[in-house]
Amino acid sequence: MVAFYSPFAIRYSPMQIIGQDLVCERGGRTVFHDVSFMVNRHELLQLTGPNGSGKSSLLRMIAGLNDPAAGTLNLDGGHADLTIGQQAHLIAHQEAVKLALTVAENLAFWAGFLGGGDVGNALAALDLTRLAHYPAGLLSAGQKRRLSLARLVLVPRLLWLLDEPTVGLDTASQQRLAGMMTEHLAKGGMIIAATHVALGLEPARRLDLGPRA
Amino acid sequence: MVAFYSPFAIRYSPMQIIGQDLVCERGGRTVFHDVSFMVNRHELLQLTGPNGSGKSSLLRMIAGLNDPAAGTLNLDGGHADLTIGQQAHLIAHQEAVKLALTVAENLAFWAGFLGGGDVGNALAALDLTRLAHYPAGLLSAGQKRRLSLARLVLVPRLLWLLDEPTVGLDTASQQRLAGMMTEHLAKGGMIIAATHVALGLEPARRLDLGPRA
Amino acid sequence: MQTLANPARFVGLANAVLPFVWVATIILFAIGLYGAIVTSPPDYQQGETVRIMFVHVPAAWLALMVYTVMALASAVAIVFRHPLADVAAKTAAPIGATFTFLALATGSLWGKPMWGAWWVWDARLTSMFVLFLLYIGYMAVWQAIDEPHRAALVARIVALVGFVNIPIVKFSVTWWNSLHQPASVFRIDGPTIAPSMLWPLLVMGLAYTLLFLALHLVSIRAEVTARKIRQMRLAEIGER
Amino acid sequence: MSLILALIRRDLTLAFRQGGGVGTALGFFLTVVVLLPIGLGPDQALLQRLAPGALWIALLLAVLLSADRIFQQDYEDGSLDIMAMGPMPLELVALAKAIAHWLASSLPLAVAAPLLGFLINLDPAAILPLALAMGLGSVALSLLASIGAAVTVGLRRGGLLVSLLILPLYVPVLIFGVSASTAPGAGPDIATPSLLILSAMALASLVLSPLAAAAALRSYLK
Amino acid sequence: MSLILALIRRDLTLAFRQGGGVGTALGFFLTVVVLLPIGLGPDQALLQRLAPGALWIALLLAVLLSADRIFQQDYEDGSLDIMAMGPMPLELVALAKAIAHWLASSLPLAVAAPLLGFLINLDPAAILPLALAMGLGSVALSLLASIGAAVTVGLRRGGLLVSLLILPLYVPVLIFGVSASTAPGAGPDIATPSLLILSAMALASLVLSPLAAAAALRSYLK
Ligand code: HEM
Ligand SMILES: Nc1ncnc2c1ncn2[C@@H]1O[C@H](COP(=O)(O)OP(=O)(O)OP(=O)(O)O)[C@@H](O)[C@H]1O
Ligand SMILES: Nc1ncnc2c1ncn2[C@@H]1O[C@H](COP(=O)(O)OP(=O)(O)OP(=O)(O)O)[C@@H](O)[C@H]1O
Ligand SMILES: [Mg+2]
Ligand SMILES: [Mg+2]
Repeated sequence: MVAFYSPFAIRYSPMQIIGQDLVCERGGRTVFHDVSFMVNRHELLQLTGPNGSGKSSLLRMIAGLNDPAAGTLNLDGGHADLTIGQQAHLIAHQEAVKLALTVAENLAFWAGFLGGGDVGNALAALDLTRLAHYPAGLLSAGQKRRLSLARLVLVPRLLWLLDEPTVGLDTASQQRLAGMMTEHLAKGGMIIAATHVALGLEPARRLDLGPRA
Repeated sequence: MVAFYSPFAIRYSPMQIIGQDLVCERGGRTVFHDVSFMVNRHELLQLTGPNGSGKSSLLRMIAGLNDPAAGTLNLDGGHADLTIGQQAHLIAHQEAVKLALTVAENLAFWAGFLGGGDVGNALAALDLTRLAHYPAGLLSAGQKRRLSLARLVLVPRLLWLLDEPTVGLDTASQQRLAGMMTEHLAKGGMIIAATHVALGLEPARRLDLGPRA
Repeated sequence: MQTLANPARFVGLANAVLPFVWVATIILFAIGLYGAIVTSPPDYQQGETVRIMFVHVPAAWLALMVYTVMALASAVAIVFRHPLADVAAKTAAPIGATFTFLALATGSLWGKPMWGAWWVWDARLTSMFVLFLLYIGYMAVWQAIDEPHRAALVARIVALVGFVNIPIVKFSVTWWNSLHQPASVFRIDGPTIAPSMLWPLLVMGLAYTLLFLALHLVSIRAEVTARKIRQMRLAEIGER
Repeated sequence: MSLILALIRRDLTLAFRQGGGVGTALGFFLTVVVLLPIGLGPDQALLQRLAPGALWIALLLAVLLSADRIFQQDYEDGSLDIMAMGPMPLELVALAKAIAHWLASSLPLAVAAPLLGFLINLDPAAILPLALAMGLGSVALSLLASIGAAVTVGLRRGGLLVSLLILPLYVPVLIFGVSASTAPGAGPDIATPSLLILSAMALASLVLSPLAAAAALRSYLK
Repeated sequence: MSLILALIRRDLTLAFRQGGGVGTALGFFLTVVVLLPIGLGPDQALLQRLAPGALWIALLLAVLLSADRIFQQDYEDGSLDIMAMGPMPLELVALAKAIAHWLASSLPLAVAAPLLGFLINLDPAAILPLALAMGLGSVALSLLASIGAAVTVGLRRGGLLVSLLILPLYVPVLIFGVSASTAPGAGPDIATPSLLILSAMALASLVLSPLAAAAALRSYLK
């Protein structure tokens, strides 16, 4: 079963994600073109750019949900049998939270589906333990966002694709997220994060998607 | 028809919104209690507090959408025949944008429903003119947020209730929003804004909803 | 009013009254059944099957009455915002649905010898069936909305809107020509039924009513307790 | 008044732009009409007798199917919050949206039904009474559906619950609708009283539905 | 395999928690069964003849009504994106969700139908064949519905479009379902071949539906 692999198994081997000359088309319109980037292990790539410049589109493209209109995307040194998406977490604007399930049930499902993980641990990491048996439909905006972020801790994956991850988080949670990211990088993970605000840790690389307003 | 009134007609008369000993209950649980505040004309009240402390709930309460479990809410010196909600704009997490309509059609509908307003003007204020005939379903997260904020400019109203208004906005738009807020206050308006980040202008008053996490 | 307004007081009151209600229910059933089975004669047309009447008719009456109670309680809840009124309406529904089912089932049993079919789609039967559906729908609303407060607001509307059906059930036999018996007890010109059958029927009606009262009190009490527990659990989560 | 019109106009635009509105409603209707002879057997005379009833049932189901979302989207995207704050009473909002639903979904069906009738051997003499009865009945159907839609707006899978709640209210409409749709001379002349009762039901729901729907909506906005 | 089970378990939990799942589906079914005699007239013999067909049509519509959201919610809240990235092929996701739909919505209906049959004078001898045919047929219905649900998942008002797309696929199920549901001896013995054909259809849709549904879903995620 492909689900049970350890993303950090080959700990010291180098890995990189390389995007070359990527072109994104959405609804028949070119959103960006000739975007190239590279991320190594231990590195955070921070995506910036005005609204509509294609940050979310690029993250989805890396996750394998959109096909690039041109250009190539490769994970060198990664798990050969898996797509990039299968080695990545995507935290998008939509939170993938089931309102009718409790907080714990939401995570338990993803743990089962994504191949095992410690729910209690993930809840604690985002200070949701107290809300574990609360229906997710009753959560506030920031609490729901935290539930979505808990997936990062739940199942270890090599690459984190974060689309404006700090949105709605209170100060304490922003710091907690920054801590999680630092730790992930330290373990040898990679992060690509789109954001309009500071993330609380210094990115190793930056990519600005240009001048569109 | 109540819709056509000028919120700034009685320009120099004093007005205040006063909330006293408000108690908020949601789902049978007390979210906050004994919250009191006051906002005068020309003033911005900044609501802060950790996730789940009840910022969004308080804004909805002021808008008249939730009933307070106890306490009173008054707009002294306001339009006597109108509820507070009818003199206020609420920009909430949900954006009230119809994805099947174009950007301009969305605003045109609200202009008609809320009692007249200049669509072109509102589009320009949020730099959406270029996207006017674009279906709102194709907008990026920040663009959609801007469309929602355009309602503020579209129809003049005395009180702005803003729930994390900067979420998703790029730097230029954040500045534009700060400019709009400054102008609204200068004209004699009032603003109550919940936020976890800096808004780009100094609040006259602050209300912290306490220690809940 | 103030006494009843307090759910805790109500529970006390219910505890005090319930034993008497139960005893009265049992006695009335005993008398009613004695009259129904022993003293009342077999019908000259229907023979012994007429005895189904003593189960069927009171059940049908109660089906209508309980919905009326529900609608009234909902109206009270809207006007006076009395928390117990919603509980009363909510807990009446399953009991009313049971009576409705009983009326449907016994009527159907009775229909086979009388009309030669278990079921016909005439106005009385159809509207009664619709009543059953309304009970189910009303209960589904409570079940579908997690928050009791919100569920109450919605359920009130459903109960009141559905009340339209009650006069339709009651007068369906008058308005449309129907296979079903027209009213013979509660009519303006007095009952048209033999006294030897009438009194056991009325006693049974009373017994059913008391049975409803007893069951209703029990389930209101249970609901009040359940809410208290829920409140405590939520407060526990809310403790931060 | 202009606010009501603005709302109706918007809802019509949305109905026509999303998922085809009228087109898909008609399609569904057509398909039900096709299924009936398959399910019930191809006997001509029988079909002719069943035609008005079958058309009415199809109309009812189609309205119901399209109705469960009268308020859903506006509730989910926050538009309803703003409408509840705005200058127009929520009762009028509910009324306007029910009218828009009638114009976009029910009325086209009521117009098309008699024409589709030929597929299932509708008696030509019954076309006019059927059209009249459906025109009137569909008003009541849309308005009653708006109650159901409002009552279930906060529920994720309200689609079926709405049927359960509203179908009982539809039963009288169906009964009188079918009896008003018989060809003249086909039975005792009950068409006219039935038509009158249908009108009464349409009027009553015109008054009561907005009240009930607005009350239900308010309880969800709380 | 455990992933499939996790998904099925979740979908069942959601179905039971939201809007009552089985309960409301049954309610709808019940109500359609009520409408038919009202619309078509209370003639006993006629109803008995029409009963199996009417029950089948009701089953079809109930499945259809509950089906349009098999993928909708997961699409809207982003869960489907994550599933598409995840370790399980989208085909299996589609299959698991169709199975969950069958368990939560179609199967209970297929079990209840013969019991409700007595309301419309179903011939008691027809109960067993009907139950068998519906048990088999409902598999095909749920799976085919999942295609329709996937094809319309990105559309806001897919509810009617899905009917339009899927009803044609349902027609063969209906034809053979009805003919498999006749009481033994009521006609030439076509029940057994019809049952075989129904099984074949269930199997075919078991293989083809997940492929079609996954392809449709992928095109929306793009
Ligand atoms: C499933 C089938 C039936 C249903 C749903 C049904 C329903 C009802 C209802 C709702 C009432 C109460 C009427 C009122 O309070 O005005 C009633 C009363 C009654 N039913 Fe039935 N019924 C059914 C079958 C029958 C049959 C087969 C008989 C006998 C031939 C019968 C005889 C009566 C009588 C005698 C009354 C009392 C009428 C009166 O005194 O007001 N019912 N039934
Ligand atoms: N489904 C879609 N179909 C067609 N065009 C789309 C679609 N989604 C987004 N777009 C367009 O693609 C462009 C990029 O969108 P994207 O969401 O990637 O921007 P972004 O950089 O994430 O912006 P933001 O900072 O506002 O989130 C936008 O101009 C948008 O209008
Ligand atoms: N519909 C609801 N029913 C019951 N409880 C709710 C509901 N909505 C929110 N709550 C609860 O009310 C509390 C306050 O929520 P609210 O959305 O007002 O918080 P907030 O301060 O805006 O948080 P955030 O910063 O995350 O947006 C939360 O604990 C939440 O769980
Ligand atoms: Mg984005
Ligand atoms: Mg909030």
